[in-house]
Amino acid sequence: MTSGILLACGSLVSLTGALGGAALPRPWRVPVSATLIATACVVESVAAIDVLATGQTANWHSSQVLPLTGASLALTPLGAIFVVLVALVAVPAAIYWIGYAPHGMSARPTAGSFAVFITGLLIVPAAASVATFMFLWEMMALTSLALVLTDQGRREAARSAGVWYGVITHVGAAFILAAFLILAAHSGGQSFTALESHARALAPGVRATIFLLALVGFGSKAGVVPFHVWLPKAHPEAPSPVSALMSGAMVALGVYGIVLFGDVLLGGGPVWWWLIVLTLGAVSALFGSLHAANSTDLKKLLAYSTTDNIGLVLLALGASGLFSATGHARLGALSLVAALVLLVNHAMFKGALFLAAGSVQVATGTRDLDELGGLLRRMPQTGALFLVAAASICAMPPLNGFVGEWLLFQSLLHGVNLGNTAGDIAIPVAVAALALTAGLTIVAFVKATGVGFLGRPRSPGAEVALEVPLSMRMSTGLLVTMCVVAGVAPMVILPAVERAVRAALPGVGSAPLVHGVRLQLVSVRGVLAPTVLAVSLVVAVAVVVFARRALARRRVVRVTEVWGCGRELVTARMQYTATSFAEPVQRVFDDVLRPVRDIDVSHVAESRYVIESMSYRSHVNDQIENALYLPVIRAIRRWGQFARRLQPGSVHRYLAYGLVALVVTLVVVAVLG
Amino acid sequence: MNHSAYASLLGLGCAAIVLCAVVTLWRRSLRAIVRALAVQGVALALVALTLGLHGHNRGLEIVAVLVFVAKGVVVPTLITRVVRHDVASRETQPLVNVPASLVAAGVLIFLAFSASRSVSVLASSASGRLIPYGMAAMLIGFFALATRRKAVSQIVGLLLVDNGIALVAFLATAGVPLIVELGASLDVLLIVVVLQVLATQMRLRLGSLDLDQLAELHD
Amino acid sequence: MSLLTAWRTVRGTRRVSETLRQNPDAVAGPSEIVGSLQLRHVDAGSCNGCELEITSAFGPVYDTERFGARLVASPRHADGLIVTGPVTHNMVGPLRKTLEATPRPCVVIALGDCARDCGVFRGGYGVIGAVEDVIDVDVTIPGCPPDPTIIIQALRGLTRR
Amino acid sequence: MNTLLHTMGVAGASGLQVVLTGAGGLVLLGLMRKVRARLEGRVGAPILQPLRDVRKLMRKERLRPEFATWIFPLAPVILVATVGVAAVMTPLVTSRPALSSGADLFVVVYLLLLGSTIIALAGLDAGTAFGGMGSSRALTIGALAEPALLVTILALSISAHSSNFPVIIRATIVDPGVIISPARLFALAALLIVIVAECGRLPVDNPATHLELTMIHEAMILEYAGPDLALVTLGEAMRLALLLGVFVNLIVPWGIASSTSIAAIVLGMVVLCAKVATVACALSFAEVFMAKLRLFRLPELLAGAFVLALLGVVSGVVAK
Repeated sequence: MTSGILLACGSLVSLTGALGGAALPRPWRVPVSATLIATACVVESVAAIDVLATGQTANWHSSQVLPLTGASLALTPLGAIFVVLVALVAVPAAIYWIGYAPHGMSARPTAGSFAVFITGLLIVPAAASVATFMFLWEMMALTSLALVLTDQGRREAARSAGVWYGVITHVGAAFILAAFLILAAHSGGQSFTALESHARALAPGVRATIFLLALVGFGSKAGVVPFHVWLPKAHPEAPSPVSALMSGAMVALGVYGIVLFGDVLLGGGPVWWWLIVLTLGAVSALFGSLHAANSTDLKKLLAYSTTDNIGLVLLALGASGLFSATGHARLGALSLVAALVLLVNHAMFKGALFLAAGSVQVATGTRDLDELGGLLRRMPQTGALFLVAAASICAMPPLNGFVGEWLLFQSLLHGVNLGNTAGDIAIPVAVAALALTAGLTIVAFVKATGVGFLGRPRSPGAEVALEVPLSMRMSTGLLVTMCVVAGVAPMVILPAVERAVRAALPGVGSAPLVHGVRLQLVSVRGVLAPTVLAVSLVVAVAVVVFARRALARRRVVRVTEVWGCGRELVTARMQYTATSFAEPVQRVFDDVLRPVRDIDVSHVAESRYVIESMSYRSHVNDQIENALYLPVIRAIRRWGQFARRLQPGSVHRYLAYGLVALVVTLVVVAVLG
Repeated sequence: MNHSAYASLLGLGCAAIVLCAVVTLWRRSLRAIVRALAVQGVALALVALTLGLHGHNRGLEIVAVLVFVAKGVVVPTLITRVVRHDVASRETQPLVNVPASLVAAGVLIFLAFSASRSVSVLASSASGRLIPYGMAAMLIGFFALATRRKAVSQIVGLLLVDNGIALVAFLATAGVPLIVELGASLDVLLIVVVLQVLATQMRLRLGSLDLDQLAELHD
Repeated sequence: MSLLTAWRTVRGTRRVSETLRQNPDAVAGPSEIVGSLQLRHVDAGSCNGCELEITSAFGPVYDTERFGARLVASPRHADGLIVTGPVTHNMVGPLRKTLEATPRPCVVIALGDCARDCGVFRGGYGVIGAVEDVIDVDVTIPGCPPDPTIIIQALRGLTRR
Repeated sequence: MNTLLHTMGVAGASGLQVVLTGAGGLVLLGLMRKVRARLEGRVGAPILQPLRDVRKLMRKERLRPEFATWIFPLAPVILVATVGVAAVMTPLVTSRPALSSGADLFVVVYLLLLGSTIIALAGLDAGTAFGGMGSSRALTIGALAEPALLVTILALSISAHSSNFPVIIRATIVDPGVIISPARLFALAALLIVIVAECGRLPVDNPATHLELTMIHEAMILEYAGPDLALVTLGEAMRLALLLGVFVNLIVPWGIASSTSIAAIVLGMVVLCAKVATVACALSFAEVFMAKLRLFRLPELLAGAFVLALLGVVSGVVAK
């Protein structure tokens, strides 16, 4: 009960933050608002942690808040883990905001929307009825849309991103609503408990329809291929704290929706549902990582990598459903644990990466990797934080990304040869997809770190970059610290995740893994000792450093020019750029990426053997956008042209339409009557 | 021959057959491809011999010898002759490039294994469980047939299909009647001879063995 | 069958390296490089005669590698420079830069008459001077071009093998 | 007292493994060069030459390129440290080394990956063209080798129901028939190709090349000098030795010490050295007949390895 009150209090505080944001004068607006948001997050997480600790659902109902239906909230352990996840990103994002606000995020509408957006994110996982859920979902969607459009006055790209995001998110919401409505129509109630109790008795066809509608709806929010197109447009254009929240938290809520429908409301489904989920996951992971490896815009790279990470989560989710459907509940639970751990990890490192990318943008005025370079010396702290977060997303031990991928790999490994033909094909393919994704992610993030932060500055902006304000560094540091802690000591988060999984899959029985200092899987052989691994790595590094120092005869390190084969002039332009770095990958995957390459050679007037200038451009377009969305857009445009002819602005024509309509109606009545 | 040695030999033989099929997609040099085919013929003979020895089936042992002579020696030698005269004896530009072919081969292997799973699980014998290998070799042969340009690679593809079918037959029924196998082998031999003649003609007229050039013959 | 041909060739090739018995006189050099000497070659304006001899000194017949000396790709990996030819105007800077890029201790070997005293190019319009005029030289190998055995003698003197 | 002895034995064996991969790895490099030289008709450098090279490099001056950051000196340390930790936990000399309960093949692979990734990052640190070129190529190859590698691990762990390396080794010793099963053979073939790719041996990369434009690994470390270069060389040699050790223990696991007695460990060491040396000689022998593949032919090689690994998985599933 207390958690229920906390839940309500949290939202109240958060909404106050929104009001504060809108009302207060400029110097006070952001700090007060951010503090209130952070407080709300802490209050909500306390409620969520209470739920996770006791396993008791926290309820709160009010008929005063939403007209007609009333609002009802119920925080289950599954929802609670998502509340914690949101809070993990929202608190740093709010702190970051304090430093970031002068760069175009201090206007009243923006500040207000930001607070409402976070409120929406925090409470969506607690929604316990269709009306409440859809209301909060839309609140979250609309405010995030407003935030994406923050820069629309100055940048054409932001406007276009807003249109893409707005359309896809609302079509997605329509799918979700349809799924809910079908379910509610068959259940005779709109609370989730009512839906849940009636859903199992439905005909398989209806259940499948509901699941597929929900999958499309929530998949579009989660940025799953082929609904990912808004991510690489909206995430880069949104202000960085918003990108961090959208990518770390909002996208995760899309996955929450799929788990909610697939595992909780519908209570699992046949194998083919989960094969679809798994396939979508594998395709998203590969597609996202491939495009991330080929992006030169830092935030676009991060956005594509979100598609990649969510792909891995869906891979785990699909495997989980597959195992549960074939009667391996324990293994199914393990995969779901892997999915949630991947998701929580993603919130941490992707949040940190987006915040650090925002700092880079603030400091240099650009996000284009081909114009960055040398930032680790200009911005040592932000650079180091980005480096650690990047290592984490590359699943480097002993950071948190590694634990997630290990869990996923183990669950897949033990899922081979369960006797289901489809599963036997799916699992090795999933492992291959996981591996190639991991490799391409490393390419993408070594590129981002190496080209962006190492080497020499490639533009004047990067040359004069200065370290960002403390609040921005601190908040990024907070997330990076979480990455390290969750990697070295995953037992900090695993019990909570496990509680959530057992609540979502009540048939599991005992826990799928034992988590002490060693992470031990139950009923299958698999052990990981992350803490020991971390300690031994640190010891080994210390030993090697000591050995190098002890054995070396000459202690002084001489600083020299870089070796350029004796050239007199070695400039920053001779470095590899992000484009050239990705070129081998681009060539290997030529058939998938279909890059557009232009070479312009202009000769001097006197002779065509002497070249005056040469320019080379290469651009990778999103082939799914080209093949799937552009035809639709073109068709809509044609239809629009047609509709325009119906609207000439002549009063007579409109009256004639009315007359025709009346006549047709009468004819119909006459014929039928 | 004790049972575990028999099972291992059989498994290795089948694995070698699939491996050779993969190698034909992997390599570009036609000589290497033909060599892989020869090894595959020998492996097929080995499988037949193992089955024959284990089941005390004299007919199968004779078939093994015949397979060895026909598929391991005669056919590869004939094809090698064609290759030797071809100046550019490389499969330079297959319709599907090599990495993609290999990934496709992986998919086909999976398909073969899952499609014949129902069959092979039912056949509880050591040999019955290996049927998927034969299917895989056959499918890869078909793929080679569909995507390779050179006449020689086409012949090899056809022979891969034939070897795959032969393997399935050996494993499924522990031996086709001798006469059927002889007939099939003769057919194949005939095809090879005809193709060799055709290839020689093609080279004389067109100067290469690229099948795409045949498309230009219509005028 | 190309593999088989290759194998036959390999089998047909017995040891081709010449036996060099005579022990060299030690040359004064840093103690670090005893037994292991990596060299970066700098062509400061040579006619390529010396390059041919260097190539054959490190080739199979003379096989300097057995005495611990090896050519490397980067001066960062090197313990010494082999400089050939008189130093031309364009190569003064690169030569100095190469020396600077090499970690100490570093020996500089001026190889050939041109590197020693400009040889036939003395007084040429593009020539600055001998190697010694640009950087400090530790070892000089005379000859136009020097015989591989002489090169090996000098290098063995440094590695003391 | 007994447990103390046991712990000391385990620690000693693990320490021995690290020393073996370190010193042994360098000797291995020397051996491979020697075999190659002999086949080319040369006398070749002494087998101990790499040891001498590293000793000399340790005594030389340390250089730091003008624009390099702390990543540059840190990367070689991390390379050696990760391979060292991997060498502690991998069963090479003894089947139960320290930390072996967590010695997942996945963990070993990712430890090695951490080392190679940070070297690739360091390649970009100095801001030269060659460094970027090398790390871009190395990572592309690494990314393409990854699917083959993980699917190989999958294939190897099917028969033992675990990806824990000591468990796999022990299962293999109990049931040696696994070794000549198609699943294991396919997996080993794939693993060999991946090892060749990861260690930059022919035909993937030519470790002896002097031409910058054809370099992969060498280009990344073109800026390293002195003790840092010594560490890089050591780390690479250790990685080669470790991976070959893993490989030979999967083919012929016999001889590996299953107790902590000194005799068993010494025997394990001798047998391991013999096995690795044999495989290294064979590899080096094969290399003489090979030319380096063009960079854009490498996907073919690695896709082939991937198909082999997949064949390993399906064969493993069929065999059940």
